[in-house]
Amino acid sequence: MDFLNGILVKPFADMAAAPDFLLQVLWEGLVGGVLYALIALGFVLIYKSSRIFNFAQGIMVVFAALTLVGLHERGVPALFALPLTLLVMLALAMAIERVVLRPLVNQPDIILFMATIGITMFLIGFGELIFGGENKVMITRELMIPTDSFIFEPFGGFVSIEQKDLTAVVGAVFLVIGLLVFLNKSKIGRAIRALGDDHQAALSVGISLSTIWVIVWFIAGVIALATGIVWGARAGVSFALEVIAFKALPVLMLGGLESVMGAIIGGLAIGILEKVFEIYWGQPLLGGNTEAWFAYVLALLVLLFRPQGLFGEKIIERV
Amino acid sequence: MNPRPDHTQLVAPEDGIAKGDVLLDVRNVSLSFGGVKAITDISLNVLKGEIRAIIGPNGAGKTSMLNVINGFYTPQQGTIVFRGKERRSMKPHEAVGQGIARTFQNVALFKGMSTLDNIMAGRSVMMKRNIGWQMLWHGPALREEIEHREKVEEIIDFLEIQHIRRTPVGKLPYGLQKRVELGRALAMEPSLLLLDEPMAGMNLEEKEDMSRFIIDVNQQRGTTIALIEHDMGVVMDLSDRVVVLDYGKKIADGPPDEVKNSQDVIDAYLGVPH
Amino acid sequence: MAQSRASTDTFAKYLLLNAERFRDRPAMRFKDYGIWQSWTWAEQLDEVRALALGLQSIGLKRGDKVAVIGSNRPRLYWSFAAVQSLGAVPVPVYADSVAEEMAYVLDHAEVKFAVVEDQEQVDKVLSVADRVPALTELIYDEPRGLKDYDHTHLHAYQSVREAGLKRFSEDADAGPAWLAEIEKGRGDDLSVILYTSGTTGRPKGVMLSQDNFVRSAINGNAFDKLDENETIIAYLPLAWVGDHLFSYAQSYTAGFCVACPESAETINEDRREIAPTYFFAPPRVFETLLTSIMVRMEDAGRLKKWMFDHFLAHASKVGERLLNGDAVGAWDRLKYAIGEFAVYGPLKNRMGLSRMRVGYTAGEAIGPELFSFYRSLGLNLKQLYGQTEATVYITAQADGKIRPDTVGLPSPEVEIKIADTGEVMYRSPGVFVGYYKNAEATRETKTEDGWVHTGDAGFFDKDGQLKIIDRAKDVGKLSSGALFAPKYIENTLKFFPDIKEAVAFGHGREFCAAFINIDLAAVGSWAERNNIAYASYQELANHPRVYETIAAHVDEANRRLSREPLMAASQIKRFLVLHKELDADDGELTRTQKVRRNFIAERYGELIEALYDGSSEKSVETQVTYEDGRKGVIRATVRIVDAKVHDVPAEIMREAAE
Amino acid sequence: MFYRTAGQFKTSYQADHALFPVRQDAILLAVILVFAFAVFPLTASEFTFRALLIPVLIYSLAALGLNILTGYAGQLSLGTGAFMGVGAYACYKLISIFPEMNIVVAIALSGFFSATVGVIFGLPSLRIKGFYLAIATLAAQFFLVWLFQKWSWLYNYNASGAIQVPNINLFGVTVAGPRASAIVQYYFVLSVVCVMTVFAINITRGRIGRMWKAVRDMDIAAELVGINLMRTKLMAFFVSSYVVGIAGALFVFLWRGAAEANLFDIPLSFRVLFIAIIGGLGSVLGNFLGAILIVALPVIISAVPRALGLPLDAATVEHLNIMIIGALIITFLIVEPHGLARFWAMIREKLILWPFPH
Amino acid sequence: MKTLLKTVVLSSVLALGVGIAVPAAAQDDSIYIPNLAYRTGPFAATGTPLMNGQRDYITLLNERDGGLNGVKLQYDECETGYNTEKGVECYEKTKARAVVTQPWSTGITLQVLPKSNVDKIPILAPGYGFSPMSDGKVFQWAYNPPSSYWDGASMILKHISDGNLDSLNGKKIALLHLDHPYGKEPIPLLEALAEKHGFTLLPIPVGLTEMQNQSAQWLQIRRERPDFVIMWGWGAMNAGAVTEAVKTKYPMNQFLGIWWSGHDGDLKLVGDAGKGYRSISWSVPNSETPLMQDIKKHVVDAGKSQISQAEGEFDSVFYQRGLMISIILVEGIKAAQEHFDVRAPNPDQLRWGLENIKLDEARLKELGAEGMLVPFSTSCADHTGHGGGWMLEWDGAKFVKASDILMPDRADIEPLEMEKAKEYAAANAPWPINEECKM
Repeated sequence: MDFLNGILVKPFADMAAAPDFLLQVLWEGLVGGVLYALIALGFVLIYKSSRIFNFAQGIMVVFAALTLVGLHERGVPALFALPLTLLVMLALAMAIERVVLRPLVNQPDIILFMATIGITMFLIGFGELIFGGENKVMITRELMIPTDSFIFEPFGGFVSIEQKDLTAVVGAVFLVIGLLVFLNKSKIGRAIRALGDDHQAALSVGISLSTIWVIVWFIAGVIALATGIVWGARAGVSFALEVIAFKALPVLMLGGLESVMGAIIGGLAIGILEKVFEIYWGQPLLGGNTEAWFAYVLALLVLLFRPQGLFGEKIIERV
Repeated sequence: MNPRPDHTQLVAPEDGIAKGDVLLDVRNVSLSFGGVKAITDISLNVLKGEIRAIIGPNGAGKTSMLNVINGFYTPQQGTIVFRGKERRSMKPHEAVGQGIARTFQNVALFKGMSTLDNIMAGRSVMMKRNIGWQMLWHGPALREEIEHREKVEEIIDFLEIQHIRRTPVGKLPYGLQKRVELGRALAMEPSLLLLDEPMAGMNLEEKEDMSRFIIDVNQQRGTTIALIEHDMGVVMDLSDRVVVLDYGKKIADGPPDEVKNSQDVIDAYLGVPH
Repeated sequence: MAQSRASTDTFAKYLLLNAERFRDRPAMRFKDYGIWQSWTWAEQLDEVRALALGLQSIGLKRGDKVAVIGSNRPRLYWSFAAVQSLGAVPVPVYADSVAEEMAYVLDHAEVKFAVVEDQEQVDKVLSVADRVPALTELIYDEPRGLKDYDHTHLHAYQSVREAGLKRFSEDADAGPAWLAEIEKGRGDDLSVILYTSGTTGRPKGVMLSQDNFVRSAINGNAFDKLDENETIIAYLPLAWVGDHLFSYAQSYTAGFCVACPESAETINEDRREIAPTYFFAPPRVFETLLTSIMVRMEDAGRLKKWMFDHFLAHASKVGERLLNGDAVGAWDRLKYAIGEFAVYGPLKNRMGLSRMRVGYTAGEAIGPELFSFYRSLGLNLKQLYGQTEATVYITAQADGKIRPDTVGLPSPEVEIKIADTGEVMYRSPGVFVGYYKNAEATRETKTEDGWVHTGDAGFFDKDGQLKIIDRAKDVGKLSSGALFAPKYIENTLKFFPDIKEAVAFGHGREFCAAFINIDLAAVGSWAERNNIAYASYQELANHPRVYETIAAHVDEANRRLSREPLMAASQIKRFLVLHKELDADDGELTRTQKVRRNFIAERYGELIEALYDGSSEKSVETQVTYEDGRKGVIRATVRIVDAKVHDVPAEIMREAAE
Repeated sequence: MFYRTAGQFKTSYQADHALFPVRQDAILLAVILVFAFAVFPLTASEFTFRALLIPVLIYSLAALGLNILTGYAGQLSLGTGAFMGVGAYACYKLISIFPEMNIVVAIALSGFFSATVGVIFGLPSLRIKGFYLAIATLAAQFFLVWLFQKWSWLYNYNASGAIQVPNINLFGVTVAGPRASAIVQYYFVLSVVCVMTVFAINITRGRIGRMWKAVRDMDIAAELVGINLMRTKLMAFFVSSYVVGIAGALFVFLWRGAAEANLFDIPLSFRVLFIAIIGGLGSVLGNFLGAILIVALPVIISAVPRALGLPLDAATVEHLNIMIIGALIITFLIVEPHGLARFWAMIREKLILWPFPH
Repeated sequence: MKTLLKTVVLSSVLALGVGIAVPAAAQDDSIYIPNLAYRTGPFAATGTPLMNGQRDYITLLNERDGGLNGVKLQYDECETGYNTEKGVECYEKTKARAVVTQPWSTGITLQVLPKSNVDKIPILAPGYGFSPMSDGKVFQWAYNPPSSYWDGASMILKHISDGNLDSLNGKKIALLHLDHPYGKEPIPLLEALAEKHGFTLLPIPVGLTEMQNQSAQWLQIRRERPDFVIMWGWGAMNAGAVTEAVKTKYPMNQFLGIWWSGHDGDLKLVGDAGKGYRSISWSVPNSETPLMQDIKKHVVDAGKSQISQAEGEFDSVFYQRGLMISIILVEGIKAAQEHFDVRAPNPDQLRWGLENIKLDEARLKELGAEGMLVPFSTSCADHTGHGGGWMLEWDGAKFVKASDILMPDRADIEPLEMEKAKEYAAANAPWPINEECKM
């Protein structure tokens, strides 16, 4: 009875008892979700355009953030470092296209996936070699990201909203809108979207496959940089950041590998749900740390009922 | 040293149906996919020992018909009586257990495996030795493996594909792949063999070879065959009876000559609008 | 069943003997159903007995002729023994002969039974059955497709065999009666009738006795020390005397194992699996092998190609000397050993000749370079000179006394003399009984005292080895009076892998000229590498760059001819590349793939004239027969090219003068 | 060149179905086994045993297990590490509860635990395919590792949360625990790996192996030749997880001696996956080649700069090492995506065809 | 294909070369000191300054004094990346020549600890490892001076309760710890103390993958409102925790950490907001001491150090603690040299040396490191020394000493140590006990 009570009643009673805390939990979940969504977005873009499950998205986040901070450390002013980092990401995209993608075109998915793990390892080694392995501070102030926090005091408690988190959310929204506009309105964007369905159709737009890949990987790099700045502002920049790539995978499962909207909604949903679950069920009942698997188990359960994910297209088997 | 086996084992299994009796009876079957009607109220039967053709223009519902017969699709209406047993739905692998084997329009071989293994895979159902014996590769498991290998070698010999025995099927030309696929279906020792466009995409010579094999299978092994074919000419020479489908409806059924002269059939093939 | 060796004078008796002395040793292997199905001598005896009793029960009698048609399969070999055991005579017939030829042979031999391989042969025999009045029963091995045939006179081998087995098990007398039937056999009984294709006229049926084969086989075994441990692969036509001797007679007398390949396409693979210890092939086979080796090596990487060429060069330097047991320096030996590891061994392995102890080439003269090539790899390849009428053996090269340009010493028990006309004549225990139903021809060939005309011109050299120049009737003279030996010239040309066949002309002419057939495999591969597009054999043959290549070969051939005092005069002055492949179906080659020179001369008369009238091209129309028997016509404009003639090198002039 | 196949022919299906139809393969294997059983033990240092030989063998076994699932049955899994963990913890609990239990029995039994867990997490494979399934297996990965941490019964409520292997004797010889000598452990691992490998080869080349490959190559067609997809896939999960579980038990008991939950986390899974892929999916040999490359090569590479006298500090070497391994993986994938086993097959083919290029 | 072939050939050649290259034989005129260091991976940030410190002290001795009593010290790092597997590999690789093992991770320590009796190489784990290692009779080969984790926990509790643990009755203390053997290390003691003194212990684990995203943990802290948060954090976790604490507005003066959670780099992330955060430490940075001046002169300015000067690493707690760790080791070696009168003591002799370290204030002064390290001495029964520690406080820019030397409540700890040591010995039977030690 206690057990059932613990599962079914107490958590909700707790929520009702401290609504300000619930709000804080939801906000934390939302911010986490935005980051997941951003990483998942990078995955989706690359998957759509080249059928590559880009495991390196995680390290790209680290690499982008490190480059930014590293450049700044070496005396480059923040506002120069930012475009310079973008250039580095472009170079990285081109290098990956040339060295990895082109030779591996038409290989099975699993091979490409492994290759991106190879890229991950290479970038870890390379990044540590150049920037060193120690923790770095994101140049939040230099990038003119506000660091204060807003304190609201509803329901007699308080909800603290950090301005940099708010910036992250707003920034992410703009990024996503920009991306959607780009994908839907521009020629290249349409080509990228078409690429997922049919290589020929995409080629008919008149842009070579290599160019599209470079562009897509570059966009993924831009997203990675944005993620890196936001995340780095929260917890510093280090290679431990790389593991957040794993957080994006269940988001993809949930949202469907090819759906931009799926990535965003999936990301937010997982961010909020896992936080709520951890706080109200995980910590009291299961000893905590349920965030490690919650998203996966949730996604797995969803997949059992919708094997193509929430937003994926239904696959009809034919003989 | 083992004395050389002979061809005497190449016969269809006994299924309790006398030659010329109804082996398969499809009764008033309808099938639709989300509102699109693929098959509308079709009845047809296949007699034991005959070569039965199902023909029709593209999109006539031929393949759907085959898929219904071997359980891949479950029809919304109608029943299927096979070897006297009535059923509405079953899993494809159960259909195999009952003695229905088939080939596919677009070759569906196991690309990573050799010809030999592909045909051996067709006998998976008949092999029973458990994993314990398999692990040891001795005694019953080895005996069983060899026993089935002998059967498979007969099929290889029968289809004249000895020279590609060890070749991964992915590397074979299309015509040979089709032959291997036929071999795999034969390995299942079916009572009823369904062939989905066995000659699609073949050149004249390959078509002739395939026709020969189909006739030989029918005559020597006594296997009942139901085949779908787009190419009218081949079908007319090959089959005992032909049923013609168009837009999911049956428009003719009978011996080749009769069907050939049916006005509906001529219209359907010429594309007269309905 | 005990048989003393002395009284074993027929193969049926050898079968009984072997079933006892080699009971569990393999007698026959056949690649079928993916593995080498094998039979021991004891099992082979069971099989033969079953078939014999079965044949007997459908009416086979002593003295009947039985046609055997098909490829090399155990059951057909067994039918030889089964038929002979009953005192009947097998008549092997070339399986690829067209219905017309077959009708003639079957009718001429008055065959009563025919044992054939499969539906194809059944159809062929049935189609001519009305022209073969004696034929009553037809037995087939492969039942495929024959189910619905009328089986009144058609029998499945399997059912005949089963009938025989049944008789043997049910009728206690059948076995002994069969043994008694065997006992009746005598050495001078007819063993087989072999129809020789002949370069002209109708085939003649060479009658050979049991003695002919038994003694030739025993002599051959002794000469090459063959015993029951050998393995041979049977792949040459059953109707050819060589196969009958090697795969049947020698196997029965020595007790060794015969392996039958799965099919003609898999022969190379099968040979590699079996790795025969005793191997026989006409030069053409060796030539094809060499060509395919060279063609495949063309695609090798630079380093590997260099290594390959380097070691082959070394082999040609010392290989033969090593094989002949001559003294060779230690460094050369070491290098050869390395070569053996890196090149020769693997090469022999790929050819399936790793275990070859004795190998023969015969049927026609082999090019010296070709011959040396194989010997230099360490293969004990030898030349044999023989004929159907002699039950093969006339001369053979003994181990260690090998010279590429001679065919060796007289075989055991063979006497040889050179007639005044230069023609080689012989007398031996293998000399045939006569031509079947052709006493006149017998008289023409065989003298009263048993000497047989070979029809070949030749001479003994100072070592007593026989040297064959050409067919006696083909050796001619140029108008200058110089010797013209067309085959010699052709062989010189055929050394080049690009040249598959050559026909030389020059008798009574001022100079020598030649037709050349390119080798599609070799030239085609070369063309591919050089981005030369071609749609047909004809187009390729006529391609200017192909002509350039061939011209270079002809030039080199001339250089070689110029070094031979006797041949220097017959260097090729003009040549052309034929627009079609010479083909047995068109009658241009014999069934054993020898050039039918006269026929070709007739057929391509216009081209020959063009060779000599100085024109640079000539349009011709040629009739061809397709595989299915249809006829067609091909038209082509053939270009004729001049070749360079070399002076005789000075030192040879001097030598010749000495 | 070394492969001279002339004269090797088969007169029965038994011979044709032999493990090594080509004699030279058998000889090569014999040579390798002689090295493994006699030469290495005589020459290897303790470091070689513990840092190279034993881990290579154990990783090979783990990759073999994964390969059964991914390479043969076509079900991609990223959760191998966790299944190894199940084997290891199961073995630990068995030894704790029944201290008298023979270690061989304990290891063999612990495989059944991982197999059962494998089947449970394999159930989604009936509905989920390809990458979705791969990610689904990550659920197993994260959930199980979390469980290893939280369920203190698993580690006997040890304060550190780690499991520690006690000294275990087998027939009077200490085979596990701190007192076990490297050579004994090596022989133990080698024997287990050899036996498991033989079993795996036999299963994969027989009926079950064909069914797996059929499901892998085209599951619809497999179903239509009468193969029960559910049973076949679950059987693959069972066998695979069994082997992986054994590898996990060996990993902790015969090599590491102690383990904490994090050990079985995703990097281990990826490592095993790398071995299987670089080695070659659908091949038994590949697992060993892959393990040599992925496990042993880094150890060797990291020793190179010092051996060459390059003045690089350990961290730089490690950074370079990671880069090199990453680059090597990409290179191998580009040059031979089918793995080292295919590469060897090509070399073997070349040697058989030698001197011909094709 | 060709490329692959070349790769394979190249790597085999390399492999062969490595196999041939025999490690230089141990020489009498040098002492080989391997260090299982980590300058890579997620913990590199905290590892690097420590390793730099250790390295630089050895360099100083070699440069300034020409070694130790005339014997060169050969310092060698083997990179582990804080990965237990790599650590064991390093251990195996170095143990043939090593006189000491410095495992540098509680995980690796636990792995090599059971082997110590077999391989007979002393393990030196200053301020980390398994707290019961303090019992020298059971753990003959393991040393964790000058204070164990349990000492640390005890000192923190003493500090926050102003010396009276009973005053914590009814309070709630959260232990925010890395979910790793290291992080779990203080739990047994804290649980025992909680029971004894009536406070509530709330362990909050942080998974390795969550180090940088501790919002769930800090939401829990916010909900539970513990009176104190004690942190057993490492690497990126420290920075994450401090950031979250600031965000959650958790009072910094109720937030304390173990010595590994007192890294300048972590606190710099929050700067002023972290003011008031305290960390117990058995070492204090003091860049003005003669030792530091020597280091600066002989090592740093001579360009022989790897520290990055821009970040103020020289003045940091961790760098200078690294130096102290090497001092402890060198003192042990020196003791062995003098006692056995050998130039290069073997592992067994060093074991004696490490049991007989006497780092009192006088000796520290002699070394020019007065006040940088708590004075302590070891014995055969006491492998820790239990020198206590200072409380350091973050003043917004650096850590400053905020207390006198605190001493742990040994009476609470010792029985537990004995018990756990006994359990350990039982679980790893046969496990030899040092019967000779009569203390």
